[in-house]
Amino acid sequence: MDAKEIIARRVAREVRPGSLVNLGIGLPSLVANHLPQGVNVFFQAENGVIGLGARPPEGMEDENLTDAGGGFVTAVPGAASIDSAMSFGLIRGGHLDMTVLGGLQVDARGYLANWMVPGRMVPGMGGAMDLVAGARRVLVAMVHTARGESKIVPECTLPLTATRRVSLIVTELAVIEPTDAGLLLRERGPGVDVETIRAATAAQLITPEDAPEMVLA
Amino acid sequence: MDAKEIIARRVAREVRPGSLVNLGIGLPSLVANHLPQGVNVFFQAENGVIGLGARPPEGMEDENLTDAGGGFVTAVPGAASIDSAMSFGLIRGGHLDMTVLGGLQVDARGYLANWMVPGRMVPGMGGAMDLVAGARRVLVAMVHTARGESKIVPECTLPLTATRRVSLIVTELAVIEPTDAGLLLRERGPGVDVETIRAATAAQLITPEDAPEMVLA
Amino acid sequence: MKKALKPAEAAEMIPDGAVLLVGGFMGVGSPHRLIDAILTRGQRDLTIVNNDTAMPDRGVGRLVCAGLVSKVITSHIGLNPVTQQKMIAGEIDVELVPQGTLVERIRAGGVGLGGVLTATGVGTLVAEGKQTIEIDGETFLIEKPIRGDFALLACERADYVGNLEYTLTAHNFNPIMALAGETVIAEPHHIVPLGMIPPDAVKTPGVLVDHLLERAH
Amino acid sequence: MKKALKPAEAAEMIPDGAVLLVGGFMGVGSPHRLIDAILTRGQRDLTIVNNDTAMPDRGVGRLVCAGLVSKVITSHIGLNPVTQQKMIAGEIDVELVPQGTLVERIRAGGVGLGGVLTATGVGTLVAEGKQTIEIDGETFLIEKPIRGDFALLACERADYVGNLEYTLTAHNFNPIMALAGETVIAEPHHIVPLGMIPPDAVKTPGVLVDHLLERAH
Repeated sequence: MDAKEIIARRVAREVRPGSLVNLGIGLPSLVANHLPQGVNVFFQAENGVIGLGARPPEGMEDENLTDAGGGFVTAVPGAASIDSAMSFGLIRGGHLDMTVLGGLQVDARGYLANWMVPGRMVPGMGGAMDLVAGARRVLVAMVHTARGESKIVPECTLPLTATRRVSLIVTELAVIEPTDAGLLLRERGPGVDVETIRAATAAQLITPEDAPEMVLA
Repeated sequence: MDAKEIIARRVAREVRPGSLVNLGIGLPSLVANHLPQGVNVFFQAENGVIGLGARPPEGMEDENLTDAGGGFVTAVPGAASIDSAMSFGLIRGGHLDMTVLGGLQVDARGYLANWMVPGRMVPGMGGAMDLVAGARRVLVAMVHTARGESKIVPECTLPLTATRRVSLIVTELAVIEPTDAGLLLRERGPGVDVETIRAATAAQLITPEDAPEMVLA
Repeated sequence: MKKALKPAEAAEMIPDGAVLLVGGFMGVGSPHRLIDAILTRGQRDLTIVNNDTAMPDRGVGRLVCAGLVSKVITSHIGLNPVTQQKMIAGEIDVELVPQGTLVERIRAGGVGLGGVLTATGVGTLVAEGKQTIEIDGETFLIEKPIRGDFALLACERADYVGNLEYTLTAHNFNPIMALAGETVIAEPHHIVPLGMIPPDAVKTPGVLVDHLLERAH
Repeated sequence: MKKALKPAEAAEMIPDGAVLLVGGFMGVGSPHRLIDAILTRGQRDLTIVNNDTAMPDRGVGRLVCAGLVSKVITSHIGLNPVTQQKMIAGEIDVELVPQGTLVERIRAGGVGLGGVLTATGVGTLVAEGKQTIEIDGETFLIEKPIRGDFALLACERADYVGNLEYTLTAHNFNPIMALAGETVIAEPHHIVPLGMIPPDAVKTPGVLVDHLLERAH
């Protein structure tokens, strides 16, 4: 199983029945593939649909029904189309139960950086700053290291997305919860020991002896 | 012809084809009866309809289609139903071409008082403050005097509706425009001379020799 | 999916002292069966946020007359003399708010904005005790957000996800209040099976609605 | 009633240096025939306000690539490398705005609010040079309203009054931009006779729309 699949399957277990969830593009979007059948979740795409469905069969795409990445989607029964003011009203008004976002760095304060690398990559924040500021739970789904360097750092060196502590960080090596006391190791990745996690993490980590191995969906 | 009819018929001539107009309840609502046939005007009621039509025939009332006073109305072809946020978005955003409001007092600055008499009558401002702050043109339609006292005063003694100068004051005696220089007599009422207007007006009035008699719709 | 409640079950949820956002404009678009149920149960010390206090025998006016209400936040009390009598007698606290400001304050509460910057009310009694701010040479009042413990809405149609449609002048404050109640209860005229309301017709997405009232019998 | 314009007639109205609010999210819900006509006419020095700069061969991305644009106000440029190249080369000025803040700034411009008080962006690069305000212990950025000389919209259906309907994820910024353009031009897929769009289905009332584009042939 590759790192991304581990992450997606672990995040899928955080999705609560009856909730409204926004999945970022890329890795976070994989989460939808691992939900239990029949779980009653509404996915929001910030471009204006509540009740996002799977990709349509070939030839049944509609140019006016896409996700936030521009890909063709369907809508489930009970879906609603909304404009951007309502879409971000839901996000910023605390009506979104959970957002799953990718990350470039998360630091010991639980602050996320995920929208630019100065001088190298400036895509813009899109809806990320609103999502982190407004969603009830903010999950960061990302691989633990990039080019051999830890993405979990003492203090973000990249521009912050928000100064609000994220709820949970899920990587292929660990589930980590930012707390008042610092970053708390909640779970170990499949077959991963605490030493491996410590070695791959630049930030200080609180590591209870009995952190269990993660259960995947 | 009574005072109210003179006022309504004079105000009707201010209504421009193709415009969006809000008529207050009471005297201002009479203006709709005096528009030329076929003039393409949309009336807005602030409770949420654009394209307000006449009172429905007996037995054809709908409990969900009323004006801001709660009276049954119809909707013209091309009407739109909107919520209160859109309704006041139009008013406050400068999209309403004209509002016609009743008045308790207007003063030499052109400021209107029309929402309360302390200790005696406190109905609340409803939409009046928004209308005066936001409409492109604010017309005050009122009788010139009340209980023998001028309603056009040096400075309002009643609580102000806004600190924005109204566009035009129409009474049965005169059409008066508030300007930088003060209140300017634009027109005389039918058969009314300048001396009569001066005598009935507590505020100072600029009275050009050649102020014409008003033309009624 | 939401199970439809009986009016008494819905009223049971509301404690004494609750802040209720109640849709309706002069009773048009108000949740009349919910109001009946509250009258039956007889909660005390309620705060009512509504465009107006309707009439003594209509809409939220009935709650005021029954003595269940200790505070109203509203734009107009002119057609309910009982509200005025109770206000003068010191039995009820009345906060008068311009109609456009009221709807924007509720929207701000619902979409997570810190307040509303408006020109409406500047220089009037409404501005007393409020902070103002100058932006690009213009003065604006800072008006605070409003939220409710409950939003009690009327609507034309709902499906069992909670998607809502409104009609004509019965929209008014309902779609905005749907954003700003901690618990949102909608009273539909009709409830239709899932998939019957097209996504483009949905004005309040079901994710905002906690409970539906069963249809009238 | 509005006469439908040919694309070239519409493009003719837009001068060099104009600020254009353009609907669309990754080109979905953008007025493609209007964009074609602007490309043909070749205005210079345009400012484009859009959710994103789409892709080089799509939506407003084509205007950027053709060198007609000197400034963009947008939340995302990540999928149009040409915008990024021109930004780095100093050929285009890019103001990056969080998506929810962008839509609220345009709404504020359209409904006459003095600005937007938002938690989004507090403590990030977005806050640089901006005033903040503390309300009830929380810090908010004061974000300025945005208006355009023109709003260029796409919609599904229009009638000849200018009432507009949108569909699915092609709503996005269109209904909000309709409020904030000095001149509003809508490009409908269909134009239907007056009375064919029920009042409850209207999302942009015709009073906001100055011109319709004729249907595609």
